[in-house]
Amino acid sequence: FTLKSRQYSRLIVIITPSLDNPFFGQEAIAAEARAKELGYQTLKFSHDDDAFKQSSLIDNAIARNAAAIILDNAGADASIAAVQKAKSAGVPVFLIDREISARGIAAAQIVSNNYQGAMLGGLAFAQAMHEGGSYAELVGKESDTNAAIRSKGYHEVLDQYPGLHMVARQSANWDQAEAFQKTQTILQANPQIKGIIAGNDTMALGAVAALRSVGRSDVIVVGFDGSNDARDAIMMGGMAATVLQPAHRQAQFAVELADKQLKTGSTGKPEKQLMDCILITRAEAPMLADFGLTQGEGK
Amino acid sequence: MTELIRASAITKRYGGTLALDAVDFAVEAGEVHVLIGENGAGKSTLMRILAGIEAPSSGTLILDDEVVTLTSVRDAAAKGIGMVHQELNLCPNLTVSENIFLSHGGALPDLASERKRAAALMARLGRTISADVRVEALSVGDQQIVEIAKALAEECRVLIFDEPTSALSAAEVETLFDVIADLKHAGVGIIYISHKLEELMRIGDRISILRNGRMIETRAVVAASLDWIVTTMIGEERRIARTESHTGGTEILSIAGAFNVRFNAGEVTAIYGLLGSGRTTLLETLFGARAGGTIWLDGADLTGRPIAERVKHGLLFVPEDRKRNGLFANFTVAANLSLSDLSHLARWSVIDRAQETGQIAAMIERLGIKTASPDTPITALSGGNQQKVLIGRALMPGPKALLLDEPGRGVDVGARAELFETIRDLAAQGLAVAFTSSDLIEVMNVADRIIVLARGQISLDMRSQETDEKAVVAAANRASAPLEIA
Amino acid sequence: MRTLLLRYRSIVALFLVIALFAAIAPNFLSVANFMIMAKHVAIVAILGIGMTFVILTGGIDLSVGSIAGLAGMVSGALILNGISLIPLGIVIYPAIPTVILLVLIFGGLVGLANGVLVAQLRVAPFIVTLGMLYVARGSALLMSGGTTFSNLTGAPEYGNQGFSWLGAGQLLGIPVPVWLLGLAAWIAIFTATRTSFGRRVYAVGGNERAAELSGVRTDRIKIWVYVISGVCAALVGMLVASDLMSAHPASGESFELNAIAAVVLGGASLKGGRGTIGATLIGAAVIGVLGDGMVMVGVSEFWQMVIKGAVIIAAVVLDRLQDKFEVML
Amino acid sequence: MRTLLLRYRSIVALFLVIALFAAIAPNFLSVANFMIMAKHVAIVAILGIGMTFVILTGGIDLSVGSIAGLAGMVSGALILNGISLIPLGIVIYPAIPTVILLVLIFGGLVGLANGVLVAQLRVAPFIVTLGMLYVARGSALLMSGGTTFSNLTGAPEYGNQGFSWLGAGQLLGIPVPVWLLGLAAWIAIFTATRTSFGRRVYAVGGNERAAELSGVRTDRIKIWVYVISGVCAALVGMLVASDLMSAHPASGESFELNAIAAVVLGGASLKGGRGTIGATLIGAAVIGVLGDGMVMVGVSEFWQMVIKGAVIIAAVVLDRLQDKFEVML
Ligand SMILES: Nc1ncnc2c1ncn2[C@@H]1O[C@H](COP(=O)(O)OP(=O)(O)OP(=O)(O)O)[C@@H](O)[C@H]1O
Ligand SMILES: Nc1ncnc2c1ncn2[C@@H]1O[C@H](COP(=O)(O)OP(=O)(O)OP(=O)(O)O)[C@@H](O)[C@H]1O
Ligand SMILES: [Mg+2]
Ligand SMILES: [Mg+2]
Repeated sequence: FTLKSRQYSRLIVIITPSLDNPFFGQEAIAAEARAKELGYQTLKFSHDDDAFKQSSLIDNAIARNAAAIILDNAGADASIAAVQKAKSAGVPVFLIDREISARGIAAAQIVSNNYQGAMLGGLAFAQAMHEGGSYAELVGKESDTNAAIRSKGYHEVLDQYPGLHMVARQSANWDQAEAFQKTQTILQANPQIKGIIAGNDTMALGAVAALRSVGRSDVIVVGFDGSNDARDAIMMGGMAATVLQPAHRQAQFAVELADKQLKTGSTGKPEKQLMDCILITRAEAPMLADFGLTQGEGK
Repeated sequence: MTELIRASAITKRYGGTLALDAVDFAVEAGEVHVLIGENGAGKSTLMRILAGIEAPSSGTLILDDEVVTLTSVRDAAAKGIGMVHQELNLCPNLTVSENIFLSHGGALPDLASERKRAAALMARLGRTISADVRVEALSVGDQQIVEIAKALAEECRVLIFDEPTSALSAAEVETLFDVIADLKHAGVGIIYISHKLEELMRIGDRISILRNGRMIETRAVVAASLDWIVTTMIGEERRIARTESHTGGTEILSIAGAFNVRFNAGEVTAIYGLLGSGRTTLLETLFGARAGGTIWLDGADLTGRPIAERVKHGLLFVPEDRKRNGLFANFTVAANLSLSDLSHLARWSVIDRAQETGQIAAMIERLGIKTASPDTPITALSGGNQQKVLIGRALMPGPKALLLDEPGRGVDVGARAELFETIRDLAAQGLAVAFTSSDLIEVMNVADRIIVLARGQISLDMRSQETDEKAVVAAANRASAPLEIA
Repeated sequence: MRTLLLRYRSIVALFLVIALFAAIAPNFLSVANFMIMAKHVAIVAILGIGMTFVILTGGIDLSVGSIAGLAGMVSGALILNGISLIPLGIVIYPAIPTVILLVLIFGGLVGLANGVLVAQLRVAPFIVTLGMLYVARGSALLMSGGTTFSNLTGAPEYGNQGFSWLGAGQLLGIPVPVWLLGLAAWIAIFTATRTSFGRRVYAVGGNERAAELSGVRTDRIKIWVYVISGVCAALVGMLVASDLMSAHPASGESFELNAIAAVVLGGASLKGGRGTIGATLIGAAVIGVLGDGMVMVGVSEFWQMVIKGAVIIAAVVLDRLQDKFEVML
Repeated sequence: MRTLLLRYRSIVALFLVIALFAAIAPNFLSVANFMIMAKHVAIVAILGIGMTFVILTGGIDLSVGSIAGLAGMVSGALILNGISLIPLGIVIYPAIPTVILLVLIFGGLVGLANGVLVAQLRVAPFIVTLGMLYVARGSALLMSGGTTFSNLTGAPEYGNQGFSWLGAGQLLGIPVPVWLLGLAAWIAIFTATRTSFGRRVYAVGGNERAAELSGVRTDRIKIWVYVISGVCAALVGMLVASDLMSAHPASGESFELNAIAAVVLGGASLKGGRGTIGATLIGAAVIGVLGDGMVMVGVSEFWQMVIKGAVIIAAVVLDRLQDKFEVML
């Protein structure tokens, strides 16, 4: 009987890292909108990149008898136990944005290829720097998986250019104000830098503000995510490029797969699906809105 | 004479305790109205109501023939009522002058003139305390002077003194009495509370006696005798009788270095001296609360050992500032009593409750502590009974030597007689007891032996029957102290 | 009497919260959900027990969240990397009970450092533990360079399997963390109410100088309460790591605020000397149930924050109003 | 004399930190870098000034970071959306000076709520401001649904341009935030040392009961210190938003810890009654310079945390050792 009642559950729980970051906020909004269109109820929560909080949110989702969980997880390894728990309780989990390092547990993993995206960003950065000069790197919160992956992707490319020298590497914890202050200070120690590459757009925008505050317009800034604010900065020349993760599409796709699985018992797709990131420069910027490209990005 | 303020049928309840029961009390312009009663009689409670600190449960206050409600201390002060509190109420981190003028001045006080006025007040009270010194650096006695100065600065019409002299020396008491006489002439109505009967007889115009929250009688001081006061207060005569002095037994406690003294088993030693003469310093050094000196207790070298070890060896201490250094406001009477004895009451550090309850009941009985039950919060007891609890705590572990700093302070005559009887009994059981006191009669009557301190040094150390009041006072006032030992 | 009232208040709060969610959240009253909530409450409650001892002495321990995070990392390192005895060139993989013991000792040692700074060097507890908050968190991050220790399943050849039992296991149908909470609570209540140590903890919080003059070794008492708090934090760190089967250096962030809130909701005074373990447990239950209930009902993240803050304040305000009311009677 | 020594200690710490980084960080001693560090210090110091008043009364204000975040959002909303008078159907866009004034008043009102709860309802400051920390942060997130208010440049047609001057402007070659810090510091020092309000703040912290019995309206004093702290927090929130030209609801997180650390490094006692504004300023400088210096030298985030924690503890420990040493002399 319990199994039967679960079949009638129309609740989709959406869990993302934080709701105050535009990227994750958009992810949650997109998933919610699609789920509502398909006739589901939704609940949105954030785990603040805290695997334990994520685990207890999943507990709550199970207790609420959710039909499915859409999850942007809190760590490739730290999330396995929680996803397994949901699976054992009969609640399929659809991962978006980030993968986990185990197969066969999640119903689907629709993953942004952060590494590939970071290599795109790194390449654009190197070209804008004319393959030479010193630069600084602003890393995200270093205990977050994505901070490390993106940094690795950047360096995969940048370290191949003998002319590029990283003179400073600081974590700004994904935060704009912190990136602002740290950039100001880095500029004091290293006035010669020609570029700043940041792990997300929020930090990149902090760096842009810091550069503006000291009247430097010659420094190349590259970010990651593809937020609307980054788009505006690119169009105004403050930033050189960012990397779009197709958050919007990804989240909607996950909901569609969940719907299919609930109706037919299978998603009909392989578990893991990498979605490549897209480089956004001045040319692409006008088409960017809410983490999707208006052209060629149909629903 | 004009009546300044009258309390009419004032009743005050604290939960189940009836602290005041339909009390009538009044003070006239230019009189000193002394108020007396046993510990817990309700004196301080009545005064707190007159000074606007607490509201009565029922009854009225009449000020200048008008019924008033005092909503706060400020309200009372604005109507000319000031009070010197029984417990010291100063801000230790502020200077003397800042304390005195704390509630004065507009937004931008004139600091220079305040300092000048503070210095003048100190001079008037006969002390040379700098206006700029922080109160925390002053001795208890000096702090009491500041407390008095603070009340004088208010320029009140009614001034209440709740045991102002408990920490003052004889000379300072004299100066205070002069000040009171001045105020009296200026038409101020004064209410004066003390347990020192001689003081009351000297300065009082009228005397009122409270017993168990009820006003027993008010009469002119000239029509009152000491005997009458004592019997009215406590119902029967109980005064400290001079006892035969014992010769001490074996030496139990000794200190060498900063001070050189030995204390013997079975002997009561009184430590006398003027304000700031170093009595507290001596006791605290013995107890290890202050560094210095080589200390032996019953054959064990305790020099430099922590307090806890001294307690374990049977050396116990009752501090003079009971609110700050003695009481646990979060504990019941019972838990306050047993704290020093826990190591005996506990096996494998688990407390034997039956044993604890029994011993606590016995101690309450032995010291005659007035409490509704052992589980009453300590804060609900009167000052004197709180003091008894502290002494009880020190007695619980069965000490070899007991150091009492001003044990009689704030304790009424009857209780004090019991207290010192207890002290004598303890000595008779082989305990060495040393207590400090500023009361000469107490010292002469209770002690087997008297030590006098002057300016931080011992100026006299004799058996009590070998000396007399005159010699003791002379020793206490000695400028530089050549030792006088029998 | 006073104590009874205090407990009464937090129990009322707890029943109100439970009744509210039972009415509006589907499945809230199921046994399965209560088991889940009990596990979540256990985390807050175990930290709250250690915190109660600290707060009873008039101190505070801001470092428990960081210690929990660090302890989780240490347990992860012990399971994955073992202890390498460099001079001998061998690596020992301790069995899980040994790992647990070592980590508890480790937590106690960090607490000891807090305690010594507070008691011997007389640095304000707020400062010591604020500093330790940073030091422990930084150390946790340094241990792995910021990454997660994952797959703490152990290996049969090292004989160190079974770590998951601690956080995810069950005994007679009840989760192991709940058993551990029960055990910790029983020990703590006994210690606080029946032993001379407990009495002295209250004495130190009530009047430290008086306690000293009554022969209490206040230094030792103060050191011990931080040790207790450190051990509780280490236990919580392992419960979290075991439940997730991985140790993350950022885990335990802001746990200290929940633990303090639980103690205070229970009615303890931050000035020391007043409060009980039992009341803290109820305070922890209020926080845990409130958090889980709001999630189940679907209150938005932002409102959850506002409501949590308001409940913390409101509970204590109600307490004060009750006091005033009583005085008036 | 004692006060002198206290100041002396934090000044020594400051010079040590400066000397250290001057030796190892290139360009550290440049005027431009000092200007930037002064701006960073101003953030901590302005919060520290408000916090000093609160701590002098024996309280604490954990909500300043959240109030700063919320105030930034309010200023952003006022600039972007104006004030809509719904019944009249019109929207007013206040000029920047009015915006600043409104936000400062807003901060004061949040502080007032803290103060009333602390003073009138006698809830422990730690609890009140812990609750307010959540309430204010949740409200900041609710204001925008979690997103950032960006492009706070204002519009010429609304006459509300120039917000960037507050955080990024200069006057006589010195950044505006530094001028504001100077102004705030001067007012605060004058208030603390020369007015009866200041004296009563110290009295409340020294012995609240005595102050009360002396006729000081302790309630009012306590309310006012939280209002001051709220106003300081609002100013900081606007400085941050103005500097970035955008307001983020999560900004200001854990600012309260830096502010408290600054006050304590300055030598104030968390028990109240002891401490000076001047010393807090130096404490803030130590924290700011240490943070910037470590970034310039390139210390990793993890070590930065460990070092910051260790410095907080070490400074206070040194103070205690100095005390002991003095007593021995
Ligand atoms: N705040 C209080 N709560 C409960 N009971 C109180 C309180 N204050 C006083 N009492 C009780 O009221 C009675 C009168 O106390 P009060 O302090 O007025 O006595 P007192 O005459 O001043 O005694 P002492 O000479 O010892 O100072 C005592 O029984 C005391 O226990
Ligand atoms: N903490 C302190 N700081 C500075 N001076 C002190 C301190 N304690 C005591 N003194 C000074 O040492 C001297 C001896 O003080 P002590 O308290 O021992 O005297 P006392 O005879 O017990 O006086 P009292 O009647 O006040 O109890 C006094 O001059 C006092 O001012
Ligand atoms: Mg009295
Ligand atoms: Mg003395």
